[in-house]
Amino acid sequence: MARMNLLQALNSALDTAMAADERVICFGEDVGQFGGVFRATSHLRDRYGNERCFNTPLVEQGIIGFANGLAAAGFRAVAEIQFADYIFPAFDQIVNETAKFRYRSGNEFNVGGLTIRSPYGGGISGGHYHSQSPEAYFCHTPGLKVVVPSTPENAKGLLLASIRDPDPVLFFEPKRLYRAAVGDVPEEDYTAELGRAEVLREGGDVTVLAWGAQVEVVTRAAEMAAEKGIDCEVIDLRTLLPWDVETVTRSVLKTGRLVINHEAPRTAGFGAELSATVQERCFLYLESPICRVTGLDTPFPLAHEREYMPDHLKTLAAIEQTVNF
Amino acid sequence: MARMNLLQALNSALDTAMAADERVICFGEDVGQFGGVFRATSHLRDRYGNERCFNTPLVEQGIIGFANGLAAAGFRAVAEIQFADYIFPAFDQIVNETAKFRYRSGNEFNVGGLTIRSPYGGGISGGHYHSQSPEAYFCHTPGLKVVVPSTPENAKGLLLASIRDPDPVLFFEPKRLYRAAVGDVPEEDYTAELGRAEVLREGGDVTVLAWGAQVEVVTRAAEMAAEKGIDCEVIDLRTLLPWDVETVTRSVLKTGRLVINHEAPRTAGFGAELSATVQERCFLYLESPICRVTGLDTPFPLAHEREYMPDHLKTLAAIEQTVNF
Amino acid sequence: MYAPSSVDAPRIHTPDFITESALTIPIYGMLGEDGRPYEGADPSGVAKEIVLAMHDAAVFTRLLDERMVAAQRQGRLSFYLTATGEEAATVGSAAGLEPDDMILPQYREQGALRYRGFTAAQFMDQLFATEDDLGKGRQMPVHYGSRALSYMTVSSPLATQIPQAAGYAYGQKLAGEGRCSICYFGEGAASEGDFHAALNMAAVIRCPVIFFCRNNGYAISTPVSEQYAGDGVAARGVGYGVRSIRVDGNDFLAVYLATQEARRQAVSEGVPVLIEAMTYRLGAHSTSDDPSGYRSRKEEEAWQRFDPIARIRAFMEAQGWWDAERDEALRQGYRDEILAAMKTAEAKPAPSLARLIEDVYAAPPWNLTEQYEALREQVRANPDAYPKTAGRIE
Amino acid sequence: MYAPSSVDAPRIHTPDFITESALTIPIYGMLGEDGRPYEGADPSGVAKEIVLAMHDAAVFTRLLDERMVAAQRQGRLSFYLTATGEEAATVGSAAGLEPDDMILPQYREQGALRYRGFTAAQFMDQLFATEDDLGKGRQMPVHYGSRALSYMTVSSPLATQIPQAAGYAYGQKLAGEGRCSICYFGEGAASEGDFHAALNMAAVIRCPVIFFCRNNGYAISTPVSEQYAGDGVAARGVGYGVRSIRVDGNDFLAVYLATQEARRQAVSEGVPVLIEAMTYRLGAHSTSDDPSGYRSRKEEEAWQRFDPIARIRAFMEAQGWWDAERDEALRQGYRDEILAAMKTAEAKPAPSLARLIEDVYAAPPWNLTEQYEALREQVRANPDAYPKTAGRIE
Ligand SMILES: Cc1ncc(C[n+]2csc(CCOP(=O)(O)OP(=O)(O)O)c2C)c(N)n1
Ligand SMILES: Cc1ncc(C[n+]2csc(CCOP(=O)(O)OP(=O)(O)O)c2C)c(N)n1
Ligand SMILES: [Mg+2]
Ligand SMILES: [Mg+2]
Repeated sequence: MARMNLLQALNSALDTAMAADERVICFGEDVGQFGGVFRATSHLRDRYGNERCFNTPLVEQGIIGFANGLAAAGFRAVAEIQFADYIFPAFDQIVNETAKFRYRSGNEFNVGGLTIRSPYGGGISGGHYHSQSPEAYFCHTPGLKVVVPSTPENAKGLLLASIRDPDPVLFFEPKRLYRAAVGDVPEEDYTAELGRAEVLREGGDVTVLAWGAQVEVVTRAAEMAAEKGIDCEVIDLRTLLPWDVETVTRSVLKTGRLVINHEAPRTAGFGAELSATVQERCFLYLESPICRVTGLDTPFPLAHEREYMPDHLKTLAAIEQTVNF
Repeated sequence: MARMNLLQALNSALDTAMAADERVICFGEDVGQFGGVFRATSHLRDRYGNERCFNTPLVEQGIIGFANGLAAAGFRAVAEIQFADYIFPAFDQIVNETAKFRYRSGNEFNVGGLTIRSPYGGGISGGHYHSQSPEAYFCHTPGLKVVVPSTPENAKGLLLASIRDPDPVLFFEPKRLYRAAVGDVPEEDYTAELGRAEVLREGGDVTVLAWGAQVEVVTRAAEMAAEKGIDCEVIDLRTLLPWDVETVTRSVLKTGRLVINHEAPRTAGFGAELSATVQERCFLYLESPICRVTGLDTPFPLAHEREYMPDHLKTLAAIEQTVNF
Repeated sequence: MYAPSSVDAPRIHTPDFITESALTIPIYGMLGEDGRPYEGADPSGVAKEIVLAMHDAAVFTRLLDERMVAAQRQGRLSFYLTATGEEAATVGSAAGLEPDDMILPQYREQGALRYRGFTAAQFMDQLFATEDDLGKGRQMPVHYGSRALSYMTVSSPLATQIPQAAGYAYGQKLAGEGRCSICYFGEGAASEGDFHAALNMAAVIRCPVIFFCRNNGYAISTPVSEQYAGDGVAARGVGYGVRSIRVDGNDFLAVYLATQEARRQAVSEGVPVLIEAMTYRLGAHSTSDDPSGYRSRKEEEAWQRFDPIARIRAFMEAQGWWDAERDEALRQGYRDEILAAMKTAEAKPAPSLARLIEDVYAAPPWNLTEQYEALREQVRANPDAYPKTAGRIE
Repeated sequence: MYAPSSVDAPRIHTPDFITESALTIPIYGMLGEDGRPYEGADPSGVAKEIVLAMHDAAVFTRLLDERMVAAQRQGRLSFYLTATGEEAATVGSAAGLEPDDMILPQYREQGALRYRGFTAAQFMDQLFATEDDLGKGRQMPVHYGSRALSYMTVSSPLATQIPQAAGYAYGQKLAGEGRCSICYFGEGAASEGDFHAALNMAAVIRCPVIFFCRNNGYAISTPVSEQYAGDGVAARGVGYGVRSIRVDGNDFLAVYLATQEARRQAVSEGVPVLIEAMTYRLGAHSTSDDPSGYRSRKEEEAWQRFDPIARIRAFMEAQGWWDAERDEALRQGYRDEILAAMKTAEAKPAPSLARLIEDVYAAPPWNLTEQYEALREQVRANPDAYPKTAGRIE
């Protein structure tokens, strides 16, 4: 065990993966000598050489196109997109290519070796283009897996699992926690299972669901609710596609209430899918409407970032409203 | 009034728009002399000249980038993307640029004059890449409007309204109906209001909601249900963003039941948003779970297209299940 | 150190712009229109067996194209797309490679696939989406693919395969087995952003990939004059620092030799190479297209004269390697084989229902399993509505 | 008719590849390192007032950059990005245009904006996201924009503005008012697919746009040697059939004259033109960056010697247009003005809460109205949590 922040945990995961398997290749804008603008790939070039960790030209569609080809050739391509806001030029390569590669070829070819890492989310005064949470776009795309860690410990385990998973994975890193989240992380090689949610806090009154950086926010809201005598069950979804329907519905069948929190705009965010599916499965058990606490239906703002964010206060209000419905 | 198929109605709308306003400019791959691979832009080049209706090089990101610039310069840019499956290379220009143009500039600049037309949907043996329904991706993007017509008559009115709307509009055309849907269409200039759903059939037992080519499918299912004594209220959503929450919730408050049909894969499709919002607003009135009849969570298949599609039979089964819950 | 102001580039003191005339790109050709080698062109580097094999594959695909267009007109097939007129470009280049070099096609390269040995039955299984299709019936006709033949499955979105080829080739270089990739694309697809990404990345990262542009004059209805304003696609290579050549794309020998040389450089030096093959799409874009709306019969007829098969046949006959009798025998044999294979494929069942949810992931997650269960019940309950699968649900 | 095999391009009969050495691109320069005109360079075409105005704008932004980097270090500002060393490229080119030509910037073109007349107060309102910011406080610092000054609001996603510039310019051409657009981008951004799309489209559709590349050696940490393998960005223009020039980007006169000539050709002939200005990013990429991780002090110092402001000042002094006293007065005046403007801006309130949901659409739809109502209640109920807006809710 070592104390690490979330970035160090990710760096440790990449280091571990590259040491264990020479077919793991890391690349992206500024990831080589510089180690990435957030330094997630620090030292990897020195340790594994420029052939296995390198800068690419500045072209996201090319990075993912290249990564698809490299993965198809049997490598474990780990591509970094510098900010999730800049993943959209690669959208075609991800949605039309990565996601459909195995299916369209009848499994003659696949890009299961691909992992796309990208920092996402707000709370860093980043405005429109350094704050977005684009996970819902990818969750509507069969063939992809979508993973979002929330702590240094699960970040390392989930990233190692993603790199080794037989399917392509989008791995969104909560950059607000890069340095803010610090915890004990095993130094050795370990994986955390994809597709599993984690119940962080058991409770009987209401289920509160989040992922990534918002897990901390809802946990805080749950603590405040506890002071008011409301007993929240807090779930960290961790994998969004495919998501852990069993853990979530089991909880809602127990509590009868669900509050979902995400940073992305409300309309057609991933909260909508969770809400729709849970009400299909728990209909007779629901005691109040499933409630979403989300970003607004605006581009991500700067001056009003605080007002925009689905913070602990809004979450607490939603919890109370849900319980008192 | 004239008998027109849906393509002719669209062509008539473009012709009307170009005749009325010389700032309407149409372009895209093969839209010039050839009139588009589906012929939606037939004769426009001859009538309005190559400056106002022209072929572009084969590059969707460029087409929409160019269109954004042209719209910012005060023109009504009507860009065609040959198939909705090929809109993804332009995703960045649409999601990061078109959608945020007005907001990010504090309304110093806007691309409200932009309309993006694109044929979408399955049922034509088009396999993965000539069948997709990508509307949900755009519905998660504040700043865009998303419109889907279902008949020749509303196609013309909605397209004219979209071209003249002060906001950028994605206009998805149900290509399965291009020649199959025929109806009376006014020859003169008229618009259909954006943001309004249409109640096609009144009924008290269950609300059935669809858009585009699926309207026909659910109508057929409603007729079959009627024979079994189930009285469906059928709604054609027409505009997906912003959608007509009032008409939909009014209906569900009356019927207590909702079946949503769309062709796109289920997970995180736009049906999820509709379901989530309706259960938030109609919770106490719902008598059975809101039910989604959708495409499968696979890429769009070829040999098994029929099996994949949310057809009238699956819709009928869902209606019965919902009513008999 | 980066210091352009101090490099010894020539200085000018008036603002003179350079134009495309700064660069002249010649065309590499071996055979004239009549199939006779140009003066100064030495065809002895192309072995007889290679010439015969190229011709053989070209004739096969020409006949396949004819047969399938007819089948589509008869309503037996939903869609087809010919490569008529472009056989020298696709077959000639495939012949210039090693068999386990990777091919990343656009969609009009049935010639290359045939050269690698794809059988009539394999073509038909894909075209008719039978249960034996390697692609499991999931894609439209002509979306072939075969791992055994190192032929990446066709994907409709244009140009996506170009940066993929760079990545694939980089993997081949890392693997160190002396292989390379070839990536085919049309001059239309070369307008996509992915083309730019690919050439630049391949040059910077040094990937052993041959970018092979089939410049056939049209992208559906769009002529090259509305596709680009420069001197074609080869002129772009220079800007990326990628070695480039323009070749007569209707000349089997020139395409073969250029590709062979490109391969040698790509593999031995670990660099990309660009080949632009000037050719012409003699047929419609696809069976959904009608070229009479955008080009003249006269233009088409003018290009008939450059028919690559006729030219190579004249060359073969002049060498004494070929005659009318052999030609007729070859053609009749293929006609029969193709027709028989088509009939066999037409009689085969579609892939079973379970294929619908396989291969989305390595293993289906809960949502797909549930959707499949529900679908199976649906098909069982309404067998008439789903005739392809109702008979044989597992 | 399209018939490349029959055009009179030269024929070759051996597969010889062309390389970038087929094309030599000179550098257009007027002033030497010391600020003295080269032999054969005639500076008389640049009026005194233009030189003074360029120098003035350059000094202003140089001082603004210094002040704001300091402010960021003091924690008064979240982010900043300097253009130090690149003033000749941005100011010189803006000076070569007409005031109502459209500018589509990347983000490092404060020089061009200042040349157009953006005031210290306007800079500060944007940087501090005050209620008077033209952008309504919605974007990070340095994302300036002004309709009045024909300066399109900066957008962070790289290269998106390049095809937009083509479209904007096409509109200008249709409007027939003799205007053009200029589009700035870095050599890093030129690797994006949008660059390729833009140059090709502008050439084919014939748009009067000046593509202006600031080649400053780096894209954050990535040096040009890892960005491209060809001869820079100008070499690409030829492939698109776009007239191109490479210019010493630290030479005000050369940039000005090249841009003026480019504008003339763009507007009179309705075509795009590409200018590659060779320069150097003397500072960090932004205040979030530390260049010591990827380049040497020595390299930076070597480039100090080409400082464009020093060179133009030497030129001005040699002409008898400038001296130390005037220089100090100018600088002190701007230092004071900038500091005062910063203090004023710091004291201003943020935009009111209602701005948060405005301008997403021309008019807010129901979902935004509802979300705003709920938010207003939320802020009212928890004023301490939302100090920027709680005080003044409408
Ligand atoms: C991204 C994308 N955009 C549009 C299309 C539709 N489309 C299919 S083929 C084609 C023309 C391609 O022309 P070219 O690359 O020259 O190849 P050719 O057909 O001439 O062999 C177009 C526009 C597509 N398949 N993918
Ligand atoms: C699409 C996109 N990808 C990545 C980034 C992150 N980014 C911001 S600036 C930059 C480097 C740009 O370099 P260059 O174009 O040379 O301009 P310079 O900073 O040198 O002026 C990068 C990678 C971005 N803003 N947009
Ligand atoms: Mg072509
Ligand atoms: Mg740069």
